[in-house]
Amino acid sequence: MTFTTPEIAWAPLAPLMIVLGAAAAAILVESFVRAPERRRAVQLLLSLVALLAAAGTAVVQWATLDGAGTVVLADMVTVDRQALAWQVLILVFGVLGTLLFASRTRAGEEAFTPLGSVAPGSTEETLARRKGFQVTEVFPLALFAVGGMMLFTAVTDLIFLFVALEVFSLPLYILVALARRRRFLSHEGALKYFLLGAFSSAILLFGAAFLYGATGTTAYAGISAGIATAAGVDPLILAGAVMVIVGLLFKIGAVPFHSWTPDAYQGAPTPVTAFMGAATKAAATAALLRVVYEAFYGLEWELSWLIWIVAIASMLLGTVVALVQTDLKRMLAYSSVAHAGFILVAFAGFPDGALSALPFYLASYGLATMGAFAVISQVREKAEDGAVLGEATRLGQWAGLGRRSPLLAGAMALFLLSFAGIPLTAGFIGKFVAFAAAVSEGAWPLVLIAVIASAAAAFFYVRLIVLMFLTDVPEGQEDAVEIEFSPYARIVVLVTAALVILLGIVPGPVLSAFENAGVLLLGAAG
Amino acid sequence: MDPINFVILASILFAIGAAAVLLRRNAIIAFMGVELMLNAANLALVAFSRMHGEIDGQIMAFFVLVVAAAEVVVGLAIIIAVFRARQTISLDEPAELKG
Amino acid sequence: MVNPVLFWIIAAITVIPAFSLLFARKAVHVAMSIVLVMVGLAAAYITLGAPFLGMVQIVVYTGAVMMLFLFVLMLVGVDQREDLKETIKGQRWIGLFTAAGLGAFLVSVVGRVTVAVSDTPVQGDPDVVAVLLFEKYVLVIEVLGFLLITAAVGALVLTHTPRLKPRRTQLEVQRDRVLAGADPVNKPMPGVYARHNALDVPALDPEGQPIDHSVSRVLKIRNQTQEGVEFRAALEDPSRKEGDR
Amino acid sequence: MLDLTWLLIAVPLASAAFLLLAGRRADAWGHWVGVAASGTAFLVGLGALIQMLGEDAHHREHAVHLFSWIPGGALDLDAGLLVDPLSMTFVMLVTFVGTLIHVYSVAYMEHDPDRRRFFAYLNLFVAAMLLLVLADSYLLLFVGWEGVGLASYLLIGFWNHKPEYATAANKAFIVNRVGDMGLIIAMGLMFTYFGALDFEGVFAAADGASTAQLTAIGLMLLVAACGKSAQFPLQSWLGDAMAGPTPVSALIHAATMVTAGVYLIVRSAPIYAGAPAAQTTVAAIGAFTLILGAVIGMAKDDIKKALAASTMSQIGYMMLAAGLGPVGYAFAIFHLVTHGFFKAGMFLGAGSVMHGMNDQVDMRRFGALRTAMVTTWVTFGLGWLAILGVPPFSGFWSKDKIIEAAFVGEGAQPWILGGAALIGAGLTAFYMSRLFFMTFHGKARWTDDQHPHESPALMTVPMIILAVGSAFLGLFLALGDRFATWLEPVTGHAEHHEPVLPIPVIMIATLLLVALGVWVAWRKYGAADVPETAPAASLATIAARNDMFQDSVNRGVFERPGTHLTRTLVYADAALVDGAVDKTAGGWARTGESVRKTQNGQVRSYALTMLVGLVIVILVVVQGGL
Repeated sequence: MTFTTPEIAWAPLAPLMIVLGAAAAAILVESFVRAPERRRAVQLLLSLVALLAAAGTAVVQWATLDGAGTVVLADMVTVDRQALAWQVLILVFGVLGTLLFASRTRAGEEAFTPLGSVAPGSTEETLARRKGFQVTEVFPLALFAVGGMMLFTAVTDLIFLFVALEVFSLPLYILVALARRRRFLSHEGALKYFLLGAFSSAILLFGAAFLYGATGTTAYAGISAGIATAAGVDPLILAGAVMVIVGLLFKIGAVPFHSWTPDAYQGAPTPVTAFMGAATKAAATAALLRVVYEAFYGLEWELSWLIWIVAIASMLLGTVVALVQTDLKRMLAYSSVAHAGFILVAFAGFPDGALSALPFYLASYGLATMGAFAVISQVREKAEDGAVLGEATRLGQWAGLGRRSPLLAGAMALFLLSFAGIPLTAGFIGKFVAFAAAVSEGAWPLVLIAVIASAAAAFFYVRLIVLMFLTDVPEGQEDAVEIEFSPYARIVVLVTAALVILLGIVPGPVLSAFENAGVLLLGAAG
Repeated sequence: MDPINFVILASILFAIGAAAVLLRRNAIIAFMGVELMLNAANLALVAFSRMHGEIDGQIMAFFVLVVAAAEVVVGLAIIIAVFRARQTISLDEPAELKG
Repeated sequence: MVNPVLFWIIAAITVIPAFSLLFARKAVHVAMSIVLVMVGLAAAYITLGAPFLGMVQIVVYTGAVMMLFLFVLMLVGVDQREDLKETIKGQRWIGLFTAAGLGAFLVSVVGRVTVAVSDTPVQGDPDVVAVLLFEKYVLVIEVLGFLLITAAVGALVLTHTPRLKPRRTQLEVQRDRVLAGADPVNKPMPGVYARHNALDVPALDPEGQPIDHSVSRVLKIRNQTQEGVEFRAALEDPSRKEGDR
Repeated sequence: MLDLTWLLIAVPLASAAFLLLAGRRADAWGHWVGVAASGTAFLVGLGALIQMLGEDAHHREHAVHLFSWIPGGALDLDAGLLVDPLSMTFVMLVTFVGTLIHVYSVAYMEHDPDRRRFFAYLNLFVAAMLLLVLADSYLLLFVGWEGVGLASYLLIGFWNHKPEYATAANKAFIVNRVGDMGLIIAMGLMFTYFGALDFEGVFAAADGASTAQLTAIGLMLLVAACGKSAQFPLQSWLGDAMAGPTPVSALIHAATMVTAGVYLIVRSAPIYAGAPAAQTTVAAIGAFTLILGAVIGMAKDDIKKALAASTMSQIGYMMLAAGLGPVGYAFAIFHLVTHGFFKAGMFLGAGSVMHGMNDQVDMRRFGALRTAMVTTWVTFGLGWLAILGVPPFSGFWSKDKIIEAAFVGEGAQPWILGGAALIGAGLTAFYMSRLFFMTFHGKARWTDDQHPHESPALMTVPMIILAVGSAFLGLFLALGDRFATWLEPVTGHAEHHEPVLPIPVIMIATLLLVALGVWVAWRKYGAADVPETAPAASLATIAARNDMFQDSVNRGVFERPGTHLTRTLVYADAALVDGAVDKTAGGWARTGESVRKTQNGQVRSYALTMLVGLVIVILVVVQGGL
């Protein structure tokens, strides 16, 4: 065998390399900058610079893209406008998430435990807290996750898909376990998330093996060609395709692969929940779009069963269970399950429009999610002695928030209305374009269910708005809740609120940008 | 004998691994079940690789090996963290997040 | 094509130990069985023309991954037995049924298809694998590097405890001991030089007083001590010399 | 001025944003900013109207392009305004009445610490309402539609210190959501069938569409209209919405927002033109609601709820007219405008009464207020005459025309619709007179701590202006068919049809029924004493209490069937509609609770769920796909 140095088009991978390179550099920072406070500052700066630089590079690439895009190294990675659009979206979530990671309470507490390895409630924990320990590794871990997600949106090979899935999942498993308060819940969430995540990725891998067996390749293009030509292996292809899609549906959080969502959302530190909720769903949707449109497009009729069943189940279950939730983070988790269903609606019939509608949908959903959790991170329980505790996530604790902090409550109401798809918010346009895509392929019964589900979903969003604005603080509870002021979190609230309104009123420019993204370089869809 | 039989073997191992996740309370054993599922996928990949007369499948199995090793490290770290907090590795015990 | 005898041997040493995952009580037994499964899989790889992968499987899985599992098992208590009684209603039967159903279905799917078998098997020797790894799959290799960093960092974050208190010197330890009122050197040994060397007789201090705590606590509880009766008597009445007895 | 119509929306919206963000320091003068914003909108609208009047009748339709809204893809939609006589009519109504109510609110809300917020919401409402009527596409209309819903919701629950008010706000929201679903589904159908959502595109495509398609769209639009305009069976929220401050009831729940459904139907005329079945349904719903509202009005003792029932009934007239097609469109809008004036005026009058009576709303506690509140009495009285349809006051010109139009047609339809409209007129006369006499005439039934007094000028002046409008606007607009001609470019020219009865007969019958209603009401509530507590439910007791054999006409014509019908309908209203809402909500919650149990916290159960899911989908796909 002779070895020929592979030709790799590095330039299209620049944003990815910036992020992953910065993550590796940040690990070095961990070893060489000893003082926690300085290390934190360096990490934050490094993360923000890397993410913004990567976003800038991606935008420049968008502007100067040669033709439809570039295929890097024998079908492994495809960088086209679709990938760039998603990457920019994930980078935006990354920047906002990093700001949330860095936000602190007035008392100088961040959301993460001072030391992940000590038992909750032990003297060591107290000692570590007193000594000002900080797990600044969360920043590089977040960078790794962002890098993995960016890769996830661009890979065009099932094995690389599996690797990218793990690259972004592993940091998330760790991050979920690092909450400062309620660490038992945090551990529990991480354990569940990890075990089920590993379970689902094994399913995905087995599906990939089947597809490899049926078509002799793991490249999307090859699979697509294989589906068209291969004879006698149909069951293998179908079973493999279903298992791969199930692996991705797990990450999207669609029923019945959703069970991890509420537990991980509730257990994780709120900034991680925000980042995870927004970015994971976006990355998984991007990967699902790509694998469906580039590899499984020929299976449209067979897979439509799967899409319909899962979409309907997700919308109904997410909505119905969210109605009876009493914990805010859990309620939003179930709402995310319902949103997974709405996302899948756009897949019905594999319309071309989904390629441009879903990036917008996920942008609107992700921004509102980020903003909502940023608001949650600002509403804290207060002990009798005036010490500020963890987030007040019981719904009842939000009663009368509109009087205490009209701006925070107003922003929250805006995000909730956006989730509900009320006009003049980004969520309305998002739902509109997503459902319009499905209607264009004649999937109107599904859209009808989606419309009914989103109307029903409005109930529990509105219930919180009523609680915030139309209910008084319960007697004797006036001092039980404290409004925190963390500049970084406030910035996130402000930016996301502004974007949600902006995208709701003048979505034009962004929509047309995504319209350009709606062409896949290797699309079997054409 | 047709190498496809190894794929059948892989399917059986996959199902056993999945059953372990469903049935075992011990987190480490459940996790070993996941490892078995990954290895089953590897066996299928290698068998198909042999059938297609190319070694791409083996390379993929190689990658899976590395990924699985990394996953084991993180998984066991989480299990240890849970053990330190609760003094148990039973999966049934941490069940406060529900509903 | 594969030797059927070899196949059945491999099938036996993979599937049978694998069932320990479901039915063995002790986690260590499960781990050792899985080691056997991994070796069986390595044998399968070698049979299927992947000798390098087979070796790597043994090194990585039996040598590293399963050892790591055993290590953690030691950490959490190696002799933990698990009660196999099911606590969640219906979980066992539905679970077994579903898993068996999935297995049966996958087997039927595989059985239904015919995949052509290549007549020119390629041996996955290291040189062949290396070239492919670093030509076509070089990007994956590079990304895997980041995965391994993540894993290492993650493990450290979740398990490594740095020194929380400064290391104390011997001097500090001794000073604290003395300040706390402990004996400056050692606890005095029981027995009296040249008179008694029994463990049940308290030592005497320079003033001739018996030192009670020099006798083992256990003996006191059992009421088997001498409590230095005679020495106390001598102290109370200086006229009575020890030698008088 | 027409190019500046975007200011109509922008100015109140900016003012609302300013007031919400300004904080406490704007408390002292913020309300005047709100008044100024509304006033500015009125002036802009007036300028546009004058310019439009100067134009040739066939060039009065102007499209104002704002920006590209949803570009590309399956649907290319711009945000734009459609300024034509129909939308101008609404602009003038909304801004004029709106500004008056803003002024009124300055005094009415004087002692409320949150007055600034109140004005912010009012401005928000004005902006949203104007967006609704000016939008040039169904989608943009929907934005305004939701906007008015939101503003109404915020204003109903404005006094949030009372829990039942929050409940009322919630109920309004939920019922409106049902209506919204209708609009969303209608849009989905338009998009599916025609691939367009702008009025121009949809109406162009409607020409070639099948009757079935148009009927489906028309029915869904009707559902939307019923939700917004409190028509049967989605009427229940309007009464509860009276929990909001009275100026809100006047502006939103009488004059403007609740009439949006009528606007939607009239605007969608080209769709209904191809869907006679849907059109008839509109008329039937309108006719039924006008009777239902009137009957409910007879049973209510709460002055605001009685007025709300009256609103429901009057909108029933408008829907009836809109359901008659081109013959009725102009009269529907005409009645909408006159109703906007007299009903807003009466609500303000009710507010003035409450203002002087320590927020008492029970009419059985009023009486003989004409001496204490002369201005209120006179202005309210003009509104009363107007709604009765007494010539030459406004209501006569609009309502009589609707009754006449209802008698046009063939077969049984004109008799049913016309009959309903005719009887409705009599019922209206009865319950409105009952309300008027109970409040202003008879004996004083105040409690000791009440000292009725006239309201300040800031409140009475808007009432006077609206009263003048109630009196003469109808005559002014009806002369020479001015209003119908003005709307003709939008509603289309109506061929003249003869009603099944001669017009003078209808007119005389109407007036006779009205006179009868007034006379009965006078006998029962003006001349006789009104018990301070409502009579018990049993028919016999009522009859006994009301001098059983004295007034056989009363009992025979109104009371017995009236009471039965009233109680049945009110009961059905409470039990069926509210019950349906509650039951549905309860059912969802129960389902949620049971599904929630599957999330039992056990990770092994979760894995089992996933695996079962996998087996199901893989079986379905692989077996189904082969």
